[in-house]
Amino acid sequence: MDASALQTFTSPVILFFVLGILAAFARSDLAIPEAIAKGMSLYLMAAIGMKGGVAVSESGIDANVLTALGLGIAASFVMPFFAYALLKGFGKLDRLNAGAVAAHYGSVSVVTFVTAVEILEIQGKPPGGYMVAVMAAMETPAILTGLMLARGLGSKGGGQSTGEMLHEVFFNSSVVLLLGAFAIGIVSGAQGFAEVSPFFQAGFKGVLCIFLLDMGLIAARRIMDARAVTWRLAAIAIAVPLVNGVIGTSAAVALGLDVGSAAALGVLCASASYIAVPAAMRLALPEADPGIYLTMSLSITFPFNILINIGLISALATALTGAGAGPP
Amino acid sequence: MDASALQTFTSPVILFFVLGILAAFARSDLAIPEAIAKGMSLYLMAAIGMKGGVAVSESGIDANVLTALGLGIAASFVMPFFAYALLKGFGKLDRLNAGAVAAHYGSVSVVTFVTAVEILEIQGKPPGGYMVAVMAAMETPAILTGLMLARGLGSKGGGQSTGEMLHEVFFNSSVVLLLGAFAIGIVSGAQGFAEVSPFFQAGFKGVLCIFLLDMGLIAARRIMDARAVTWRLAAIAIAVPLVNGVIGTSAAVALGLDVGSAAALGVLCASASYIAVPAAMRLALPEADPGIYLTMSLSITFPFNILINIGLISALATALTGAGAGPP
Amino acid sequence: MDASALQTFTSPVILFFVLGILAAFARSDLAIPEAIAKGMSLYLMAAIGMKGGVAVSESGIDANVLTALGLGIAASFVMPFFAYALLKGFGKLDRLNAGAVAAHYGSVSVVTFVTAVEILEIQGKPPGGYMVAVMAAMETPAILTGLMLARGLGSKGGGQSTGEMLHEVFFNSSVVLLLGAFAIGIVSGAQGFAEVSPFFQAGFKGVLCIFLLDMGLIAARRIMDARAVTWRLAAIAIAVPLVNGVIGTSAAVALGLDVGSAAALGVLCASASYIAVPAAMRLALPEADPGIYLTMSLSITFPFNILINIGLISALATALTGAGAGPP
Amino acid sequence: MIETVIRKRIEILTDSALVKRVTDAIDRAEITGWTVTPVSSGKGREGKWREERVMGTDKVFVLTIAPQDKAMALAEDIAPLLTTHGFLLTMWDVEVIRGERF
Amino acid sequence: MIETVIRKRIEILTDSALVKRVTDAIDRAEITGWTVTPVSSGKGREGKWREERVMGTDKVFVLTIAPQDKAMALAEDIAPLLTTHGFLLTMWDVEVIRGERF
Amino acid sequence: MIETVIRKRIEILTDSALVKRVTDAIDRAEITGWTVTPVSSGKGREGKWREERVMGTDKVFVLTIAPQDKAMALAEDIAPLLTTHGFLLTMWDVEVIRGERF
Ligand SMILES: Nc1ncnc2c1ncn2[C@@H]1O[C@H](COP(=O)(O)O)[C@@H](O)[C@H]1O
Ligand SMILES: Nc1ncnc2c1ncn2[C@@H]1O[C@H](COP(=O)(O)O)[C@@H](O)[C@H]1O
Ligand SMILES: Nc1ncnc2c1ncn2[C@@H]1O[C@H](COP(=O)(O)O)[C@@H](O)[C@H]1O
Ligand code: NA
Ligand code: NA
Ligand code: NA
Repeated sequence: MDASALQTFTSPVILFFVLGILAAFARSDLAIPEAIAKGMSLYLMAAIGMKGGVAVSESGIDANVLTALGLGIAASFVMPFFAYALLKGFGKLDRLNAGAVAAHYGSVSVVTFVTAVEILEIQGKPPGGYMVAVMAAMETPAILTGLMLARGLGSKGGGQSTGEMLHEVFFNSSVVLLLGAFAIGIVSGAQGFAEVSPFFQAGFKGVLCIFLLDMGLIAARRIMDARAVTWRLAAIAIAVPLVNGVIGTSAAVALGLDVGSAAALGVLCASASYIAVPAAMRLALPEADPGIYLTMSLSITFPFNILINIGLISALATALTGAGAGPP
Repeated sequence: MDASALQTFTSPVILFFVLGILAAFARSDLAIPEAIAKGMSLYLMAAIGMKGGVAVSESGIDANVLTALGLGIAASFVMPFFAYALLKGFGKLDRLNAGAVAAHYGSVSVVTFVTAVEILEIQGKPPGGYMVAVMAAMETPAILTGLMLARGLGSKGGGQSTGEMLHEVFFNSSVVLLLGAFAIGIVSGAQGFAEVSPFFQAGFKGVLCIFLLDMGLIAARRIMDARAVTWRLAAIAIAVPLVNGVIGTSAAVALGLDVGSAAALGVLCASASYIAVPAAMRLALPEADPGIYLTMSLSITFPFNILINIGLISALATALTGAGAGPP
Repeated sequence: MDASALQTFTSPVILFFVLGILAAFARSDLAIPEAIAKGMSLYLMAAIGMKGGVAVSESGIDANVLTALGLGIAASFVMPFFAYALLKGFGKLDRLNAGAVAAHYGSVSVVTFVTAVEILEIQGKPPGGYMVAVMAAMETPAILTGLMLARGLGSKGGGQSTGEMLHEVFFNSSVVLLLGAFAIGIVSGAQGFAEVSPFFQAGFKGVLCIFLLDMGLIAARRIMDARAVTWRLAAIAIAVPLVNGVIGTSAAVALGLDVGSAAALGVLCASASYIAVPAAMRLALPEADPGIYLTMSLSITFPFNILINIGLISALATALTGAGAGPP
Repeated sequence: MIETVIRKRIEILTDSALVKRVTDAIDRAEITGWTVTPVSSGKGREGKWREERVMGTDKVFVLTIAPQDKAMALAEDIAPLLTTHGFLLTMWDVEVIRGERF
Repeated sequence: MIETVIRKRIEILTDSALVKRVTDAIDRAEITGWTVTPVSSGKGREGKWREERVMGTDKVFVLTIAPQDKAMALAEDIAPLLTTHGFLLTMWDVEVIRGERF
Repeated sequence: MIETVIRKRIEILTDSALVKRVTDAIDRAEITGWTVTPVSSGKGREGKWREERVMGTDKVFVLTIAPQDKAMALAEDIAPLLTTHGFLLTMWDVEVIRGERF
């Protein structure tokens, strides 16, 4: 890793995350009000969605966009199988919990993506704006695969009807807000965005700092209370993002994406959902244990991705594309 | 309507409102925490109040200001009579509910005004800063007329004492914050405002986007739950803002206001309160049905004004003043 | 006092505070949601901490920093003795309450400090960035002195164990956030801060306006409900900040601090905690009456400092250093 | 063993704008105190409501612990409000510790 | 003296994402209304939770006042959810004023 | 018909900074869980308070469902805090479904 990796660790965004983790471990009472945290998460999604839409309105839609979309959706469908096998075999989880956890690893984490974009931009490798749409498209397929794995094909379990379930999944607030803001970005374009950019653009990194402070607090507190997560599961929570990240990045480079977009796709593959999917699992697989899937995705994979894996994936993408040679 | 009307529909401010409406109709669970929504509404009032005050500190107070103030106050007192007649006759409401609804249409909606100012500024017809004071002055008179109509002169009904009522009305939070911030704008002037303008000015349109997203969600959800509103009432909720808008704009042009201010006064006349007046009605006319007055003002009149009527009023003001000819 | 004192009263920051006080006295229902207020207070601490850290990363650490730190810590330890004597003698409080109140006056108010920095910057006398660290260091010692005075040496009272208590005090959220953000500012430096300065820097004064609006409302409402505070205690709540401010400023000038830093240290000495210390007292001295200590520190001393004492201290520092002669 | 006494716990669902009328009634009944807790949403004869803090038509619970006689006096006092404003009042017996405070 | 009648007060602790299932059950039982109140944190067999609004796994209380028979019908109806989703249901008798509403 | 059992419901009004002491006591009493709900404002012998989250002197309710004996053990255990810190404790009998959990 080069100087830019170190630069990551002097970025306030990452440092506030570390501060949150340390404060929680020191048992400080520091806490962000829930309403504020929720508001910040909506803000981040609206802002990233709009920025992506504006970028696409500038660049237009080309073959790369479709490649990335197809790759992302396919990955989201397929990745849970690999995770499921690991979770049942090495992780010793039952079918139900293995399926629930697998869904998380096939889906994506918005905040991990947003943080990766910040880091990639600092490193001079900004991903394409269309990656936001790829992210939104990757949220859902993994949920379907995970449910199928958990319940077996055909059976319905104690949860809700499939129609209700699909509605939940396609109209859940993060998908609606991401895609809605993305569409707004496309329609209003750079000119329309200019009006609101002091809010959505200029404030973005600062809000991300405070939001990551909160996520650091929550992730660390959860692991301090955790009981359900064995060392085997902890190892999986590191191994899966590593492997998924390598596969995602390599496939993206092979299919011709630029270095930033390939890294972003790698990060999406590596990231695990801790917002949309847990909520969907409570509805569809209430018997699965949130103590397992939330702790793995939020308290282990999320910090691992933020602090280490994004840097690794970025370096990998650079190496594979040979992009590191040029000026940033 | 010209290109500028279309431009309105590519503005993120309007598009986020539409997104909110669509998300609610799609039964998405998207929701802004109440504390955040309340905070944004306070922010918008503080910001619009200050901006108005700063503008007045620059321009000074002239005859136009007094004309607009007088016209606004008179309109707020008188408009409920027209609405009341329509609501009792065509709308078939009883006296109590007709009076309560009429009060809403005589009073004003801060967010409609704020959105109109944004649109008028995009169209190159900014209203005078003093219009904020006109808005604040128009909030209250209609409440008195509406109560009188609902209860009949003299009788007091089951509500609170008139003194308590008047206190509520004159010191309700939006009047206090609008006029307070207006006064602060006047005292601190452009120089003082410069210190805080990154917060109050630069962030304004972005906050308005998110706030309108929320209003779209709330307005659409309310109409989906609505039972008390007949098609007759729905028709009135469109007709009254149309008529009030035309009358207000024409009177303002006739009395010599500039195109932007005349349009703004028309919008104030057309707008219906859904913050200050509902709260006052719960106190003073608890027997009136919020299902009627909130649904009409918030779910029908408000979107109609935002999406259509502001554009019509702006075009009317331009036509009447002949301002459209010159460069914006 | 010169023109700059008047300038203070045309600053929106101060005017919003006055608006809050007036609105509360007029019994308006204006109120900021608690979650928003809490969020703003965290924002202000993160921002002031970071700004201080960045300033120190530029200027480095010299003898002045150590002088100021030493002076601040000593003052925080010692000041409660003076306040305690006054509170027991003239104020007629019992030992328990006198100790609890004294702790507040030895500790500091973050918002008073932040407001003072804004005013000093307007007046062209910015304090050194390291003063943030001094502030954080001054929060705690006074709590220890106050407890000792209240309980007598050795005894433990009905509260918690001393270990638990010390943990609370050193890891309370404001200390952690201030020092954490300070450290982040040092590590990320001016370059790292540039990324997030639109959020932490540009928005700062505006947030401070709304926060002070809220503090004005809360301070005035509390005094309207107050019963436990006699005129003697009210007099002490004015006298102590006056005296502490003069002593603190003089000592700082004598020890060679620049005019801005000396004034800031004076303000820290003059200010009384109403966040960290009340919370600590509820834990450690639950029998003490919050009606006394919160009303004194929040409703009397805080407004007195904001509206009058900061101006006096600034003038004193200028006079003592002879800094007023040169260009700001 | 610790001693408990029986008191009435009264909970009143009210518009947040009208809290003061309820707490004034509690004060008039010479009850020692009250506590307000937030409410998110609801449904009644007048349909659903939610997220109405912006509109100022949101609701809260006011709860108070009082001896039987004061509780009845309070209920009597605010009964008219129940009818005009659609408040909801429930009350039941609870055991409290340190009953002398109530 | 003011007249009161006895009704059941039922409080159900549920995931906020599942509120609609509970209120649908209340509607099915033909109870006149319900009220939702917020919850901050908790601990159960599955460990502690708090500040989970961002994750959408937070909880709320749904409370409803109903006559005995409808209350039991409701309890019967949502008993399966109690088991699968770990809801908490408590109910007790309360006095209400204007009992004809419930 | 569905089966219910009788348990005690205990609600304790406490400073939010002191929640941990209350929940520690609940854990000591070997009760299976607890739930914390927010409080907005109140009035007691020490006057009114509200909007004190910034000052960190705000309050919350801690509620727990427990069998009679554990409930009494808990009440016994935290009685001293009630006196020193002005907590409020009420408890009453409720019917619960799936009583084996508590
Ligand atoms: N009779 C009561 N009913 C309900 N809540 C009460 C009552 N008395 C006191 N409280 C609550 O307990 C808190 C502390 O009471 P105190 O210790 O008397 O100041 C008050 O702020 C109220 O929130
Ligand atoms: N049976 C009920 N159980 C619980 N809450 C109710 C019930 N009926 C009404 N409410 C609450 O009281 C409010 C006003 O009811 P209403 O006056 O019937 O519209 C509703 O919005 C609910 O929050
Ligand atoms: N004994 C109890 N008393 C009060 N609340 C409880 C109790 N047990 C569980 N809870 C609440 O119910 C939630 C789910 O419990 P569980 O299904 O046991 O994990 C917990 O997070 C608590 O909020
Ligand atoms: Na993934
Ligand atoms: Na109007
Ligand atoms: Na001090």
